[in-house]
Amino acid sequence: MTEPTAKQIKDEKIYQQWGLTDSEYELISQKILKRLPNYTETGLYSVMWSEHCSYKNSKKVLRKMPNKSPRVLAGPGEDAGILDIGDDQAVVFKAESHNHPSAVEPYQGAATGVGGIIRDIFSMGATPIALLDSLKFGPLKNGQTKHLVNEVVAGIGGYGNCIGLPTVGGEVSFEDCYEHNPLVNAMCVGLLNKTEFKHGTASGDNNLIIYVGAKTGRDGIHGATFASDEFTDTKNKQRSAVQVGNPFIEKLLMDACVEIIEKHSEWVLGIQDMGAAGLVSSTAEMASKAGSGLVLNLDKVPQRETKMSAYEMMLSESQERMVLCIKPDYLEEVLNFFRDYELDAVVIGRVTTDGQYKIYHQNNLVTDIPVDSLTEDVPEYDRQETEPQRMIDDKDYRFIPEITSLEETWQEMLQRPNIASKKHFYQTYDSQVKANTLVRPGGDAGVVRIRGTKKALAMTNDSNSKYTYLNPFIGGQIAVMEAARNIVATGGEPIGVTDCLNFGNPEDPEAFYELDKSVEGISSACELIKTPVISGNVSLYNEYNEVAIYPSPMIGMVGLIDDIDKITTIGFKKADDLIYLIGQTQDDFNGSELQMQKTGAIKGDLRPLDLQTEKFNQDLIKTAIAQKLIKSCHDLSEGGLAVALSESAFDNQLGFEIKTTLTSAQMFSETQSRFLVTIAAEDQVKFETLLQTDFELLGQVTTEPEFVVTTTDEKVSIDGRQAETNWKEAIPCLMK
Amino acid sequence: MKLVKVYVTLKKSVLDAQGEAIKSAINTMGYDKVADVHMGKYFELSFADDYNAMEKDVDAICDELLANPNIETYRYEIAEAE
Amino acid sequence: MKLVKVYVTLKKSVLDAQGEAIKSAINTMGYDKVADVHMGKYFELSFADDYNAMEKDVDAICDELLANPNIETYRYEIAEAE
Amino acid sequence: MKFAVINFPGSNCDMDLYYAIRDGINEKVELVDYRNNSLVGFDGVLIPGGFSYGDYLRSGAIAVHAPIIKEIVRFAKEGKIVFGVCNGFQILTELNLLPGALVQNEKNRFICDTVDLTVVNNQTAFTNCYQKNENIRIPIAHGEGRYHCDETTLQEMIANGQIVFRYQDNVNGSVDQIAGVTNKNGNVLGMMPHPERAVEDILGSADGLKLFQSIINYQVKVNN
Ligand SMILES: Nc1ncnc2c1ncn2[C@@H]1O[C@H](COP(=O)(O)OP(=O)(O)O)[C@@H](O)[C@H]1O
Ligand SMILES: [Mg+2]
Repeated sequence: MTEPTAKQIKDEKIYQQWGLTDSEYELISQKILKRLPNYTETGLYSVMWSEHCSYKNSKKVLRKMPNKSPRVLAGPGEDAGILDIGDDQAVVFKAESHNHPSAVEPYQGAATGVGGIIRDIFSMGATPIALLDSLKFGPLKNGQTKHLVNEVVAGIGGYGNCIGLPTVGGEVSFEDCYEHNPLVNAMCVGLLNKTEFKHGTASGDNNLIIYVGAKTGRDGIHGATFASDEFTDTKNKQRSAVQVGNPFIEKLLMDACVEIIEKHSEWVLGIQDMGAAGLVSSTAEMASKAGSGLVLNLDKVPQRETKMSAYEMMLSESQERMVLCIKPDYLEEVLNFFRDYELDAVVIGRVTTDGQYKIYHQNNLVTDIPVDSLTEDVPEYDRQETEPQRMIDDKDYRFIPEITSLEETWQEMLQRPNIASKKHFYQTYDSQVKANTLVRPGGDAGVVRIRGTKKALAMTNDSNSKYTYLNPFIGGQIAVMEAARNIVATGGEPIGVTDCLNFGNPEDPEAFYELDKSVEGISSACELIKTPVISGNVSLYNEYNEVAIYPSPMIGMVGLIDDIDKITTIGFKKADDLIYLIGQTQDDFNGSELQMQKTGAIKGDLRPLDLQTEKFNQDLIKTAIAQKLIKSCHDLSEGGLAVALSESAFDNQLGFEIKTTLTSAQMFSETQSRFLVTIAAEDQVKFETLLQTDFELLGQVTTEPEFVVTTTDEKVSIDGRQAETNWKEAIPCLMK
Repeated sequence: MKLVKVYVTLKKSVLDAQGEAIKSAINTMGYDKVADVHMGKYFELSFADDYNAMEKDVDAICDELLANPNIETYRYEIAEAE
Repeated sequence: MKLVKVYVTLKKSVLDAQGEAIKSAINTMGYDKVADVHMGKYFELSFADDYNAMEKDVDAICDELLANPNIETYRYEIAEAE
Repeated sequence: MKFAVINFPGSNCDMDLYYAIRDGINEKVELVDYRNNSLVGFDGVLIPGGFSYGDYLRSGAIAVHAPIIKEIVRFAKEGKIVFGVCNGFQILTELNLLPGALVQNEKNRFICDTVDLTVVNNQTAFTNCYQKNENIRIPIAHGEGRYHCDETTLQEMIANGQIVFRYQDNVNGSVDQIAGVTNKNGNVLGMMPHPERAVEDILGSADGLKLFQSIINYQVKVNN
């Protein structure tokens, strides 16, 4: 294979195939280098200046998000964000999307998504303690989708189970728009046993750059490169743009990296994982952050395949690899340390002071460019935005459902895939390994204790793209608040947020509007409850045949539980406990699951979210939990009160008898800011004096699994056992 | 009755994590002449009858289910079932 | 260079859960002529050189590692590597 | 009593076992690397769950070639306590220290849940603190946990009282609902469920604690 010359790249505009625009190429050749970049160099710019690495389309928007709080030790810009949780401990977390790889190779795409996010956590020196996953697919109608779902779920479980991290929460939802563009987002949470950490930097003249982990192959190299046959040999078909994971190696790498930072901090100056754009992005970012230069010798890079070009090695996204910057004095110690873990570790370069990024391959200098030009000189784009036409058209539309049989609708709603139990999926994930999981999937938030303390961490993944589709700003607010309610209902104090912003093409003004407004909504909600956004990830261009997915921001939130005694779960505990609905219910049916069920589509605007009420209700729940008044607590989300009541009853096979001022339809309204709680009957007076908000005493828990419900329209008695079967079996049945 | 034997292997460029682990185990056991190990999947599909479109169907089954063309290649043999 | 191809399959007495799952997936996809599916493992071992004891070694590697005689059987072919 | 918890590359429940011994029953315990070739000074060996060597090839298949294995075999032969959980069970069957094999779950999927087990035999080194036929709730988490053995072996095991735990609901399709078995001698136990994850009420169950207490109980009797 012969590489095209610099001149060919320019004349034939080969850079365009790699995603660089004419003006970007001009900027590189005329302003930055003042010469034509060669093949390898053009490749480096093309990946480093891609949206994925540079955030050139989204940076301006991302700046809107709050990222400060007294707890923040590290925010966006590092591999993951860090929050102080007291007692010299800190929590580290981040979420990552792997949408495109999962569409192409669902098992490996999902698995390497999990692998990648775990590396982001341990590269901060933190011990990973839990995983979460947020998945969106097309409806479970055809074999292809079921296969895709099976493989994605198997990939997530395969990686997490093997490496030995509990998956304690997540979400799965189904909408038409994801049929050809599934969303696979994974989140990892880690614990740092001190409040200092290693930045991903490479500084200090002559300090060494060490490569650790799996060998480099041709996997994951910018797919577009291989699309053009001219530059590849005849074995093109033998190549693959798909990364394959090896959780076994990652386990060794994880244990080694955590140990080296914990026990031998003085050896290591900086550490970073090789994620997207592998070797180039990790090393260039490390050098650029430190204001240093770098010399790399690619002949030293452990290689799995033969005859790899510099371009291929630099861009490879082979998994399970890390880069360290160390002092030469400790070289022997470091190499021996990794050898003991049976990991490849080699010196591949050193730090310089001239700010240049120099790469040698087979004794040729194949790259010589300013480091900062890869990371700092990327143009930032200010995209146009316009309000989507559907929002203008449907502004005044209000969906008012008619319920002819409460019982029938109730049973049907429990079977809707978006509402039905997701146990079929999450039971394939080990949720208990490490023996620290106190609340497993199935409730509001997952809870993992911090061994040796009274503390625990609550965590959740939330998104409702139906809402963001109808109104990106309000939908963004709701995503944050829903996450917060899940944390609060579990007994936690929300302390921070990570996100995955899954959107369409930013060059489409309507799609950009969705991104921008969603972020504004997220920001305003985070400001209010003081949860800084400390890390996150952007995935744009999610579309198929030019039809974009719903705007789908995913919120990952972590909460601190200062005393494990406060942990509250959704399940009703015993008969005669009193059931309360906290918060006011209105006719919120636009974007609801009921609207989907009745009309097969969603339509109309959302009612503004009353942030003050939201906060008031959350604070109320926190207070009541702190006063030990609450026996069970569940936030209301899709399917409204009817679904929340059912789920709370299923947990311990109990029933309930209630009488409400709501209509039958309102049982399914999705008004925000509400909670369902139970308390012991003797605490009634004490509890009600706390309640300076809208609330309704609905009735009480009963022993028999029977749901006796009186609305303003009718009185029904619903078979709880049947309801539970419907809810539990809906997904296994569809997956058959 | 026809028996179709399908072999699915990873493309050469794709990391064969299992193969690597098995190779190093074999070497540790003292068989140092083994230079390389690859692991793949092996399927036996029995078809009730022979029919015209059988080969076309096997191709489709391999493409859509047994192998992922992005990372794997496959080959098969058709034999008479005993 | 020799290439040894090893096939490991479950004994007939052991339920092949993967095979069954694959069969029902194939049937769901509309290929109803597929009556039975079995899944096994396929290995390619490359030996640096041919040598006298090679077959003995392959037997040992299969017995001790590649197959579990409690549940599996194996067979192999030795070919010249390209 | 002093326990060794063996750490293979890819083991991931080693610390869970370690804490169950140290904090659950307050006995001595140490992690032992798979490259060691001596277990001198230990009274019992525990093989943790996880994915040794990635569980590539077959669960537990590669681990049986590690240096420490010789010592585990010695322990088993000498009648000392050997206990394998999940991947540890798979390793013990691959080693033929326990009969049978563990294969892909019947439904072909990994299952994580908490299940009801029956203590079939409470006259063993591992179960003497339980009642006979006691119902205990213990977590499971495995993809290859379906116990398989031939009919003769099964009958032999039944006759010898080697079947120690049965699933009440056959979650993975095991022969005769088997969840855990001992060797003939009764000093080696393997089980798929994770008693080390059930040693505190806040974890959802403390029913696993008695298993570890039983070992101590037994050892005290042997020593006297
Ligand atoms: N993919 C998944 N992985 C792990 N847990 C999941 C997954 N999907 C759903 N769950 C769990 O199922 C429960 C219900 O999920 P969901 O309906 O999304 O909850 P909520 O409406 O409270 O956010 C939660 O405990 C959640 O963590
Ligand atoms: Mg909830």
